[in-house]
Amino acid sequence: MTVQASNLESEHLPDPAGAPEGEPSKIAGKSPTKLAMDRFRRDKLSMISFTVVVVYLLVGIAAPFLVHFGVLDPTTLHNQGKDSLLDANTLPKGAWGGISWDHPLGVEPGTGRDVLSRVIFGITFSLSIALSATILAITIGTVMGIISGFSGGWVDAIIGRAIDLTLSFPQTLMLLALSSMGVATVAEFLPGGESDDIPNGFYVVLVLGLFGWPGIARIIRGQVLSVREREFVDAAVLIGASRRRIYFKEILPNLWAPLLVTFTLTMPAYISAEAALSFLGVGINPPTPTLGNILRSSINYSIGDFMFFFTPAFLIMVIVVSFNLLGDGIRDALDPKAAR
Amino acid sequence: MFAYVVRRLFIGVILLIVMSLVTFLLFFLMPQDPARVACGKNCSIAQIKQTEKALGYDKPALTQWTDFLQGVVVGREYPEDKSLREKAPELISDCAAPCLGYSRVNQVTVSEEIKEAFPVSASLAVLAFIMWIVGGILFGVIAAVTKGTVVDRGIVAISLVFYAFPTFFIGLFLLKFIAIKWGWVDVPSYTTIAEGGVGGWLSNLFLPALTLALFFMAGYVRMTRAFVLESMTEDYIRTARAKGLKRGPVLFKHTMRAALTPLVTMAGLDFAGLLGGAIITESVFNFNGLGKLAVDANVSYDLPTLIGLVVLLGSFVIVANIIVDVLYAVIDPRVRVG
Amino acid sequence: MVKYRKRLFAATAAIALATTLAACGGGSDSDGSSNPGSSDPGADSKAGGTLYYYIYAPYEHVDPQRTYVGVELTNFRRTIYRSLVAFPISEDPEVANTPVPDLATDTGTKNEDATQWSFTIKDGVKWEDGQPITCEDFKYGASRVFATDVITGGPNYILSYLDVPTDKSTGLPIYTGPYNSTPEGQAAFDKAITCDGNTITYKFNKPWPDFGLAVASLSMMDPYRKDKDKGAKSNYQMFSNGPYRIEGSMWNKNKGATFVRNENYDASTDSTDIRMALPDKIEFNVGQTTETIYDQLIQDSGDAQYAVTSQRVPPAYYSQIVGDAEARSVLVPSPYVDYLVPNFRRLTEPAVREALKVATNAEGWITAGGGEKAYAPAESIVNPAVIGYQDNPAFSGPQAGDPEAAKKLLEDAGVQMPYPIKFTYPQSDTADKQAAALKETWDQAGFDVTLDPLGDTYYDVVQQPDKTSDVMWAGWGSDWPSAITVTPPLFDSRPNLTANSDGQDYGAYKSDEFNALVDEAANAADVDAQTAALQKADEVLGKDVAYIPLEIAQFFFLHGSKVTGYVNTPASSMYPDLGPIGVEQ
Amino acid sequence: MSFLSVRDLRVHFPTIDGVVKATDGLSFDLERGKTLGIVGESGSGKSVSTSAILGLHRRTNAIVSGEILLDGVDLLKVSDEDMRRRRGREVAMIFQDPLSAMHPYYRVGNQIAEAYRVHHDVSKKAARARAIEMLDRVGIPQPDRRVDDYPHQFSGGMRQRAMIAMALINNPSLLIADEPTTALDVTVQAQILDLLQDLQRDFDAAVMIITHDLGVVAEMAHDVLVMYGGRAVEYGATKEILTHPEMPYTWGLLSSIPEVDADPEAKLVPIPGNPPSLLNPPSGCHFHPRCTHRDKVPGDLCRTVSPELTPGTRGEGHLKRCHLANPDVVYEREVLPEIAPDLVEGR
Repeated sequence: MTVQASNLESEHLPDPAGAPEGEPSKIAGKSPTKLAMDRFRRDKLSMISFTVVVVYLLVGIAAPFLVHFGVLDPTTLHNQGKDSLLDANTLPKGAWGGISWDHPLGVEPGTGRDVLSRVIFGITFSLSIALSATILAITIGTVMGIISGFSGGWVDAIIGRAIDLTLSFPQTLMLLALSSMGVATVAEFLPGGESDDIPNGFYVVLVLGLFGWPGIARIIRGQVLSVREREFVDAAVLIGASRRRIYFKEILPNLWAPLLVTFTLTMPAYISAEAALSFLGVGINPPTPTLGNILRSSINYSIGDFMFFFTPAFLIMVIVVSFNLLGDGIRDALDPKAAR
Repeated sequence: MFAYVVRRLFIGVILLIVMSLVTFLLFFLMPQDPARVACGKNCSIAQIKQTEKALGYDKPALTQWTDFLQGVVVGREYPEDKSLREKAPELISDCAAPCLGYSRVNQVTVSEEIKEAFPVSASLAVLAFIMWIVGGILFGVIAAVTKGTVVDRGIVAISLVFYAFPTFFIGLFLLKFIAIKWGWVDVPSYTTIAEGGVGGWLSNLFLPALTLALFFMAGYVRMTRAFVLESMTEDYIRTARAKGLKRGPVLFKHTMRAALTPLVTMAGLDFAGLLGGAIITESVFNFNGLGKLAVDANVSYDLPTLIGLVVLLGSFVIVANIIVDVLYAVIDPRVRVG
Repeated sequence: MVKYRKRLFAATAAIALATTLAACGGGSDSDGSSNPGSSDPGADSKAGGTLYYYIYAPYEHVDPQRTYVGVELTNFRRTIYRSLVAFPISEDPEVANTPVPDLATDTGTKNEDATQWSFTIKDGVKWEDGQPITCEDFKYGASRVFATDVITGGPNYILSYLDVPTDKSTGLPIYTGPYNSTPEGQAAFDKAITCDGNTITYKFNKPWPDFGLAVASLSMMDPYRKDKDKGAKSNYQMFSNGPYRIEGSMWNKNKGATFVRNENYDASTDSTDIRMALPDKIEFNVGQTTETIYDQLIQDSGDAQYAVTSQRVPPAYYSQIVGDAEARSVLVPSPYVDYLVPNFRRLTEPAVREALKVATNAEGWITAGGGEKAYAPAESIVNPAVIGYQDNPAFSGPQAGDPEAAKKLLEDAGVQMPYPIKFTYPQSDTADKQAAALKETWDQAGFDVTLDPLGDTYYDVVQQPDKTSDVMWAGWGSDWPSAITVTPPLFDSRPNLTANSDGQDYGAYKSDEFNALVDEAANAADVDAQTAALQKADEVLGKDVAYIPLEIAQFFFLHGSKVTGYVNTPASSMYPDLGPIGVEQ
Repeated sequence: MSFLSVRDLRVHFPTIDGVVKATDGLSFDLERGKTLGIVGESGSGKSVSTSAILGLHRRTNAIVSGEILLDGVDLLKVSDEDMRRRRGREVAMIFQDPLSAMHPYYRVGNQIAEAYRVHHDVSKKAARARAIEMLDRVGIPQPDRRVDDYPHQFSGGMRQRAMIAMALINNPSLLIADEPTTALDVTVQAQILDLLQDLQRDFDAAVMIITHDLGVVAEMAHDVLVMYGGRAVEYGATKEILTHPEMPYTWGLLSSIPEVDADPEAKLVPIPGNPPSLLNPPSGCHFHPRCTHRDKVPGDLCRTVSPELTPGTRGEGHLKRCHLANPDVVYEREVLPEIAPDLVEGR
């Protein structure tokens, strides 16, 4: 799960042999951001993956409303009486998992619920978890990275040890082992109403975030070390700006590029993580659908109902690939020397 | 070098001690009662108390931690309850140093559990490691030298797709279709070399190792490709070409040697992590390695086993870090350790 | 057969439902036709060969005093562990539920009020090392149950039945087992169980008319050799007195074990009614997933041809059980019942409970769980296989749920609608779908249902008095075929409800009327009087909606083509009975 | 026909932002035993041009056109394999920043010997002996011991000597030295330059020396070529160019050189502005946005019309690319008084 994030540092590639010595980015009249956006727009693969990501995000945002207004129906069963969409073995009637005009991706074995509605609603929750965990990890990582990079000395050393310590823990094992107690503990602090979706989801977010920050902190620390050598930080120190002000007002704006790339590469890792944890029984449970728990319920249907087996995994694959390509594309656009 | 390794080991030991402390605190300071969970459904309050005492959970977390550390250093005896030990010496289990604890659930020392499960995880890790390193570097180099072509894009895209499908999906897919539906290989079930010879050992490991390798390979393809491309731009590669060296030596002697360093770091840490058990793959293929042991221990709430595993896996990572740093010094003469 | 409950607690919840149900009794229509050999077990069976037994979830214990799971008890009873009496191999429930002598010369003699039982041990019965089985071995076995800090997990009925005084401070007997008892405790125990030559006598503090059934069903009263006892460390040790012994003396939790012939077993001391011991070897293969097991059984190649399993066919595989595979399948009802428990602390209004019952869509639940190959409708919490079963009139009729009628009940009761309820159940992929089916009609009836799936600590949560669940799932099977091990342990508020726990009375049901009937049954010195009292008690439960039955799990099994004498009997909790099974060579 | 004759050399890089014209129409000649200095700021296309001569742009996305005639053979037309054989043997290169130009993981001697073994079928031992000999030749003390050192164990000057040894081990006829002294301190610079001169005499090689330091040019080069924005802007004999520069950019270069022995009254005048973009170069004369003399040219000529490289007021031997009609007058009246005249004459 960490593969992508650690690639960050390494893929900042200068141009191949014999590139011009000049800095082509210094083109009069265009800001670096504008230039990056131009470059990004010209890259077909990036634009496709960007579109896919946007579609997922829009679908994720729209799903609760679509469900509310009855366009999507992830809950109604079609498994009884003469309207049943299932055969005697409780598998969908008809080929390809019971695909029909009403159910474009077929229906779920056992219940006859609409698969399309469930996966779309699942995207909402999967993306919410991945997004929250990413934001948490990036927030902790950025704060730690900035403090570490700017302070140096013993503060840097302590944060460095904390990073070592965190990285030494077997992450998946801890996530698993702490889950039953961890969820109950979270539930005590978070009055989640009747359902335990919130504690379950929050636990995953919390633990992913708490184990995910060290890599980000290292990247940010490196960036801070290079940014802090630049004049404007000296200037800020000279005019007597407070430390906190320097950290967040002066340095943060210069970190948005690496943070954006980190973000787009952490999201897919956490979408995968949600699925993997669901397989191990950690995370949000049905009836609230997530891509992970739909996939878990479908994995035994490889032969019985291939369509149902394949759909959720394919949707996870598409969004993970798209986010990764998007991350690559953004990085290349921001840093034109980076190799594709 | 020796002094450096000793110092790093020393720091590593301290890190492990802190790690075990954090683990104990995490498990015992949460507002949940592990004894209640361990005792089960029918337990009366009296029985819960008894369980607590039998498992040693009645002691403060810190005392349990120091007992644990003591056990690691000098070993210890079970059961915890002294009166029970004195009255019924036949119940005593000796747990020699380094004692990682005693599993009530399985009635063996954690070390024995690990001894049984480790070869499975290690076999899997080694084979998967070889597969993904060879595959990752090979395809990464091919992609780098064909940069921008269909071959390059194809390699990167396919490896990314394998990475992006959830591991357990890939594993199940291989199992259900390759092994069961099409019957190209037998359904894997771990066989030791002693039982099935090298051939049997390998053929049973093939699918799970492939599952892991496919997951890791994507990262290595991309990394190798990036590092090769990066080091191709180094001045010394230009020098090598300016000397009139052929492409082969330039690529394999000069470029790869430089690209190797970051790969070694990552490979070392990934391998160490995998040595500690592939939780999902072992579950999918039902291999009784450390990962499956962890899952089972979690289900039966076997805290000593879980804690022992956390510490063991942590030590793998710490040792791997030291080995990687030493390897660094071997690969890169500029690095002077110590 | 308490396995059901134990398994759900211990196994990964995701697989629990699909894997652990048990069954019972009276044969089934598909059974005889698909398995011609079963009517006369062993007719064409010969000794020899290797039988494979595929198991998914690891056995937590194989120590006789700690084993409490139906299928494990019967597997070992047929192969390794003999006891005073045993159930015979038979598909006829009446025959199957009547114990026959095993290590004892007869089925025991009891005194007038059934507070004292005596058995005489046969001559010539031996342990696997050739030493004779003595009365002291039986007494030692029973003593181990009292070491509740070491011998955990097993049934402990004798703690409350055996005539040993109780320590007021702990609530436990003053005898604390063979490892660290006080002299007073030891003396009290020595008085409760006495040996006179080969005759063992048990003294109880209340009547135990069906003690013989308990001995045959559970292995808590099995003999145990003191010199082999290493306390908790003996959990996976098996010391045989049956036709097989374990290779290597230890059961491997995650792999299983191989049983081979026990040279010191004398078949003349035994009866082929109990065990035929046909295969030369039985290999217990633990840990493959249900799906993997069925992948192999459907293919029927290699070892799988000689295999049986205690795993049910998962619904995803139903479509593959056709043709040859269908001929190798059996579908029999299990001895377990799944039911819902309304929480009486929260649903205090009888009309609300009634409405809940009326709206419950048990049919939808059954379909979502796999349909008729997975479940049959239930009309009582008592399984039909239990002696003296009768339908509970409160639960007869169609079971698809009637939201309209339920809505009317709620409206008439004048409660605020939608009425919020939380349904708590142990999480599994199947259970999630089933719960969704219940939610649909409940919601239509005017409830506002929140689903609350729980992980491995399920029972821990629903036992807590301050739980916020309004309805809970539960499953139960009798420990021996008597309703005395069904409704009293589940609904008698007196032993269950304490300050810290609701015990097994998850709904905190409290009824003096019911309790009085339980007392009547418990103090009945003969089984018929007991049964009559319990039937009345069940009607009280139905009237109060103390539970809502969901279904009787069906056992849908497949076995290899070279397996002979395959039969599912009440004695084996409707799992494959190892007594008559053999393999073709 | 000169020994090396470059005609209208263009090196263009297509990038996603457009075509970068790193070198855009470069021509010059060089004889054996002579030294050509190429001067310019970073990004003026110096290094790219020399890399093109070595054929290092082959198999990259660079588009190279024009002619590079070495001893009558057009290096742009020979096969890849032919070019590879010439590299290091006929044409050798000394790179700037020897620390990064030498492979950090291999021993110095190893790297030098490798250069020899590529072109000579000799044993490792013989190649090593040859490497030691070359190290000795370039003045490394105890060469038989230092041959087994790694580059980072050498001092900056020693590394540059080792680079020179590596370049000269095959006795090349054309030696290209890319900023050979940039990374070194002044005393070491002088030693290295002396060494280069000695060796050039011994080997009778044609030498191209690329630098942004006119001082180096003054000491080493017979001819000098000033580059700006990928083009030659002034070309002629060294003494001629340094004493009578006719292009405002060259004046800027002269005035921005700090010299320890310079007239203390002299002003150090940096050239205002940044080097031009090679992607979107300024219209007309590439230098016009930074040129302080462009108002002396009538009309909008500097902005609209690109000047040709033509002989100036001092005849065929001195080419310049500038619209100024009377650069000699401007130089003497306005520029020279600003910078001490002894800067040029003192050398």
